[in-house]
Amino acid sequence: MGYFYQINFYIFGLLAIASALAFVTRKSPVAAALWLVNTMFCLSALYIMMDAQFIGAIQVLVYAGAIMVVFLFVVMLLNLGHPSDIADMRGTWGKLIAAGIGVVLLAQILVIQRQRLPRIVPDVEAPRNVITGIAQPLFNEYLLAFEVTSVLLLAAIVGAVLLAKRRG
Amino acid sequence: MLLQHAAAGAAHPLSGSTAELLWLLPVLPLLGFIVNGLLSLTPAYHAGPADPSASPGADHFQATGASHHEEGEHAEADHAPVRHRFASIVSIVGPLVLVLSFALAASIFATMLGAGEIHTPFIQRYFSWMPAGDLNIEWAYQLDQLSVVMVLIITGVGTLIHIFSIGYMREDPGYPRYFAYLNLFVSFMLVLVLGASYPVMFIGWEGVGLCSYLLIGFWFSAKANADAGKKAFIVNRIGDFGFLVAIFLMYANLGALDFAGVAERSVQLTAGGSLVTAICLFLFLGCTGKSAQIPLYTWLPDAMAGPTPVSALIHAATMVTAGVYLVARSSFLFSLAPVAGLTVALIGGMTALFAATIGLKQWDIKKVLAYSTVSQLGYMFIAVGVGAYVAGIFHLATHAFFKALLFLGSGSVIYVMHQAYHHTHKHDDAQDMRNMGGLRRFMPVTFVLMWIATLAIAGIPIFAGFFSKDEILGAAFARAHESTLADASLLGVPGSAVLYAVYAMGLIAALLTAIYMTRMMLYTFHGENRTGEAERSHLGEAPWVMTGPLVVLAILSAFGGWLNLPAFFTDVLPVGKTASLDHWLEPVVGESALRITHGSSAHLSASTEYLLVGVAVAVAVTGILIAFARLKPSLLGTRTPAQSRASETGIERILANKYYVDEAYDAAIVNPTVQISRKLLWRGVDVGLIDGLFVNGSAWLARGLGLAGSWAQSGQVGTYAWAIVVGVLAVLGAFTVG
Amino acid sequence: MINEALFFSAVLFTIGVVGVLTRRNAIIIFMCVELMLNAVNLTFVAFSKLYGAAGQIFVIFVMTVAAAEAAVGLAIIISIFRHRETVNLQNINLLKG
Amino acid sequence: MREFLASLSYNNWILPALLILPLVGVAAIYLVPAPRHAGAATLDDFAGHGTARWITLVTFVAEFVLSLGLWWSFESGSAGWQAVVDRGWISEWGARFTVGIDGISLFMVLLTTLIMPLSVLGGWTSIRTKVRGYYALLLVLTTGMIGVFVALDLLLFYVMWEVMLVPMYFIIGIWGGERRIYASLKFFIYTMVGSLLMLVAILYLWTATGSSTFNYDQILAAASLGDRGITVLGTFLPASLLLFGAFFLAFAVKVPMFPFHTWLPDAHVEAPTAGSVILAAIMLKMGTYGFLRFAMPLFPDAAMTPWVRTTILVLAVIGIVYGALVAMVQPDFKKLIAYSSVSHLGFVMLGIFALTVQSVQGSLMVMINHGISTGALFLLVGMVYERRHTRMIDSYGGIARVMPMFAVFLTVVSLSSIGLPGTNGFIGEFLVLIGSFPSSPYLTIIAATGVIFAAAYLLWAIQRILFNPLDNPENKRLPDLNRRELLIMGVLTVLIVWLGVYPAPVLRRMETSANKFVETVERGASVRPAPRAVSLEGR
Repeated sequence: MGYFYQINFYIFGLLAIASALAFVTRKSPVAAALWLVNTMFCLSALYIMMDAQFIGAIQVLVYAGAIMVVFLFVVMLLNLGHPSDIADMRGTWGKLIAAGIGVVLLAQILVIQRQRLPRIVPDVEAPRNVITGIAQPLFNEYLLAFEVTSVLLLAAIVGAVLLAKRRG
Repeated sequence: MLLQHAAAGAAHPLSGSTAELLWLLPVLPLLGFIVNGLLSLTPAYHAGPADPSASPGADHFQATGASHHEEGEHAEADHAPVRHRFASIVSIVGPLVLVLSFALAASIFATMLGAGEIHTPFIQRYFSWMPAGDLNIEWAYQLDQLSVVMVLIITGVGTLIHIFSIGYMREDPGYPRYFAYLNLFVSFMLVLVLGASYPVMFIGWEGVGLCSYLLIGFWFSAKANADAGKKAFIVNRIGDFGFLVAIFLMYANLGALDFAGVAERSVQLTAGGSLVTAICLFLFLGCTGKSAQIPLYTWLPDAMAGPTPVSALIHAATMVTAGVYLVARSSFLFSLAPVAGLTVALIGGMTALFAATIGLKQWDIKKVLAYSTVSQLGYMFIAVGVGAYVAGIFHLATHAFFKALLFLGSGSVIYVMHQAYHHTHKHDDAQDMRNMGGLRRFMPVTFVLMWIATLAIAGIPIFAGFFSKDEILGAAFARAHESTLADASLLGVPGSAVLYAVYAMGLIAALLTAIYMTRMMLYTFHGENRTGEAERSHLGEAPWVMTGPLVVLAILSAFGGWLNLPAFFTDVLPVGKTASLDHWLEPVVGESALRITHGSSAHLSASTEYLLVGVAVAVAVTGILIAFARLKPSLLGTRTPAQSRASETGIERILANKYYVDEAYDAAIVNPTVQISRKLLWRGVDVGLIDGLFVNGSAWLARGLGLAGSWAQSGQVGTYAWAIVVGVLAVLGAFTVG
Repeated sequence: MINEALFFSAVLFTIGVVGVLTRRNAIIIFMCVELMLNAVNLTFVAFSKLYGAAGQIFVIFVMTVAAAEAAVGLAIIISIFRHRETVNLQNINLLKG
Repeated sequence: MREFLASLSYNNWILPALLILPLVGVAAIYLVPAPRHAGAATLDDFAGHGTARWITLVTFVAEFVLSLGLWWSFESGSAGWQAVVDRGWISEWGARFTVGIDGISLFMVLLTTLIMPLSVLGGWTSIRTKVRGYYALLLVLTTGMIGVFVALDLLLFYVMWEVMLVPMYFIIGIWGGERRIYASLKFFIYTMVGSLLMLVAILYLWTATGSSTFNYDQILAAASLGDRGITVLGTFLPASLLLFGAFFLAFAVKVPMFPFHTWLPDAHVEAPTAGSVILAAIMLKMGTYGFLRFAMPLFPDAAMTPWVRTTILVLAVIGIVYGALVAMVQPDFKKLIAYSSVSHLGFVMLGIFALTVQSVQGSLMVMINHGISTGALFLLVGMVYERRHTRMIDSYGGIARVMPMFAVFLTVVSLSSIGLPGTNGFIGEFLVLIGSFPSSPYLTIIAATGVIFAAAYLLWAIQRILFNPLDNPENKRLPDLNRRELLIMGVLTVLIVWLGVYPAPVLRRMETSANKFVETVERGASVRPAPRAVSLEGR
């Protein structure tokens, strides 16, 4: 791969983490949402760099585009924009513990990664036809899963409508 | 298997004679007890209301009427001198029952004399008391030479004391209750003496302990008397514990509990072996409890809290001698255990000396006599310890005579003093010698009789005490020379050395006895009278019903020596048969006595015997002279008891306070047990450990867990998130470690 | 390449967890969950480079589930909001045992 | 007398009759219309209690008279069960209603039927509230207790064990003293924990016999559990040891043995007079009876393993000395008697585990005598409590002068309790000690010191009550015993003296069963019979 590739990958990775950090620390939900969208864009860039172009596209379309929009929509609807009066964050004591747990979690995952993974074989150039690589298995082995997700989505929609409907 | 027939009952020379009525001996006093008991209880019982929880205050205030039934307890109001309604009936029933028993005993004795040589005990079996597997204890009485001697003493002295009590206890509201207890005591004592096996003897043993408890605490509304009674019972109970363990040892190893069976099987035991010594030592522990020897004697001086005739009967003549009888009765065991014999003799000697020293400095007339009894009992145990069983029984008999006389004499003195104080409403102690003095002029008869007894106990020749005490000292000296005891050794000290020491202690004790007895006589009868002007007019001789028995006892203690005249005496003064008691008791204890003196009857050479007698007489006489010389009753003047106590110093104060033994026992044993059981056992273990920790502790634990559980379901979604994350960490942790 | 991706996803995931634990606002917690899901998707994609396209298919499924979940979650939040005037988790304890 | 009973075929209906009669009494109480006094708000308050009281008394007296027949109809020679009645009960499980008596349970039944009327008479005027419920509970309690003593079917035994437990819980809980709730709860949980373990053991035994029967004899025959067992922490625990442990716990709580005894003082102090009399006189014997009937014959090898036996013996001796010492310092007279019961029951346990004929007979005698003398002591405390409403020893003093009859009986009963020869107490203790001496000499000597402590604490107590100066004004006007109380104490004193002087008929009747018990346990445990010739230092 090119050296150029390597640099880009790092840039986008660090950007993603920075925006995630920003997202977590924002007081107002809207700012948080926007930072999350930014994180998702960086992720889609990473996907594309890892030859998952379709997933990168979908990430932007579905995730950033659809789900985050719904979030923003709800925030606006319930005009939660202004930072709420009660300190949204838990006391310093809570944060310290959470940070501690985070560090421990991170350490564990890294330790697991190092043990489990076989040595990474050098990157092999992926075949160009990107979509067929995904479509083929999607509609052969995983057809049933595909259908199930559609049913799931239907249920979610009906649920959401019912729940959010104003009582009679 | 247990109680074989010693001799075929039918063929026994005594069967068919009045001896068949053996069972009547204890039953007669028992009847007396029941009749007197009912007489004392029925007038006092007023049935309470049907519903007792109604307000107390019903008009049942018990003014008068003493009452008692069986071992019950009741008292009159503050011994107000009022004669009990049924006093006259009781004073007939009580002594009559004793007289009948005595008559029966005398007739049995006569038949035994007439029946010539009797070598086997006459055993009467009535019913099976405890049939349990192969142990079958029968309620059986055994009549042989030893028990008939004891029965005669008990019923004889008992009758005299009953007659004396009629006078002494005349005005006591608890009169029927007193006679009921006294009769019950004699009944139990007879069971003790007649019992054919150790358990039946044990019934009598604890029964007399019970009666002494009841009689010591007779005037129980005073805490001191009740305490004295309780102390006597508990100390006796410690002794009985020893007796019980001895019984268990015998049964576990010999399989028999009756005297005949144990005697027959004791042959299998190795002489001097640890088993037979253990049995004898435990038996002796029982004796120390009952006969007030060194470790367990503290109850006897306190027992003087009871009425004086009680002290005379129980704490001088009969009960306290039960220990000596027990050792004599189990002579076949003691002769096999020289070490035990040495211990008995040693403790006897030490007690004799120890008690005599305390007796020197006592001011209460009954306390002096109490310590004198402890001391004389020490002599008896020297005798039976060294194996001279006959000497022991002989001294027991003579001691019963003169000690009963001394006690009853002091009883008359106290009675007269009490009457005098009563007239003048003066509340001085009627028993304190410092308030007496010069009673010679007021009570001449009692004075003379008391001197006879004092000479007897001091051991002045021709009086009973001289013969019996000299025989004991002679026996101890002879056995120090050569006997199985001399060969054995006690705690490394050779037997002969121990016995010489015992002889020495006996001699010194004899000296002290002479001193304190004369001291008592001097302070009570000689010098001028210290009771006080007003009372003097009321001092006089006690009524004849009291002095009568004294006279009889005086005759007995004067000529008691005739029972067992030593050989050297009859050569000089051929008065009667020599050593008649020896021949009489030979079939019972002869064989074991010989076993101790290697088969030869240990006769000292005539010269040493004369030397010993001379020394003994010299000691007695010097004792009396010392007392006359040093103690001047006039010195006392009219000082009140409290003043003179302060003036004693050093050794005198220690003696007066009885070497502080009681206080030592309390501090060392009684208080620690009470404190430990209160603080450590009850509070600590029971309430604290078991209740606190386990029972309530587990309850607290359950509640705590419940609480923790409820905290988890707080409804806060946040807490659930925490829980999940912690769970994840745990799982991942397992991975990273795994 | 793959190692860095995995590292990034680990960090993102941790940030998501910390977010969930610290924030009180229901919607923000939802977003954090979304972030965690994205982190997982990143891992899937990283592995799909090694073991073939199955990873990416899985990502698609994850996304659908995320979408459904977001929809239903937000509906709940709306109904709670209408009832309690707040989305602050602190004082919503209907689940109290 | 025996032919007359045979003519009535007495043996095959008496035991069920004894069980059912009390229940008939309960029915009678609630059916017979009590006279409605004007003032009586409800039937249960004081005014209406007359009929319930009398019905209960009549039932109990009838029960006692009926059970007296057992005394003559019992052949002391035969070792097997007598008066056996065997009916179907729950056929699916193979549980049958089999009842029968032998030398051991005969006296327990007689003791129960004797004590019940006396305790009702004792508490004649002390129960004022919810009277009908109280007497109904007493009747059910009797069925439970007699059931426990006569049951030969393990399930029936367990059911009766629970039937006996519940009424006593209510009696203490409702009519008790101040801390009654705590006391009754503690009593119930203590016994419950033990008995649940026992239930598990019974069920295991049931499976061991192919889940076919609960019958005592069949289980006894099949009780060879062989090598079954589980290894725990590396050590192999044979099943019989675990089962014995379960039974031991259930009965040790009831005895009560040393560490499990703390419920007794509370239960006794808080129970009403009749309650504590029954608790002391009969219910404590359940534990020791359980050992004699179930724990030891069923698992002889477990019971006789050296370390098990020595621990139990040591616990028993600790119980004797500890009970006596702690009793000495109790300010409350009822607690003193409760701790003295711990001491007496220690003797029983010592006798049972010493395993000689004399010691087992001794234990049975102590069980009977303790029932009589401690029952009498509690009745006396009840009587004086009704007059002065306090149980503290120090608030009395010198009352012998105002209550002569009470003083007489208290002294007689105390002497019987400390085991004076000539009273019943001595027979039991003497036999236990002389019986257990060969097998464990040192322990027996320590146990014998218990005799001294017994004298110490009881004499000290009765001195502080009866003898010391009569200075407390309230004591001055205490009325003496009335006719009713005189009757009760008269009966008990006669028993005390009779059993003390002539216990032979009682001892002969229990001899064969004691023999059988010792043989079954020794054969089962293949332990050498207690060494005959032993002495402190050997020959």
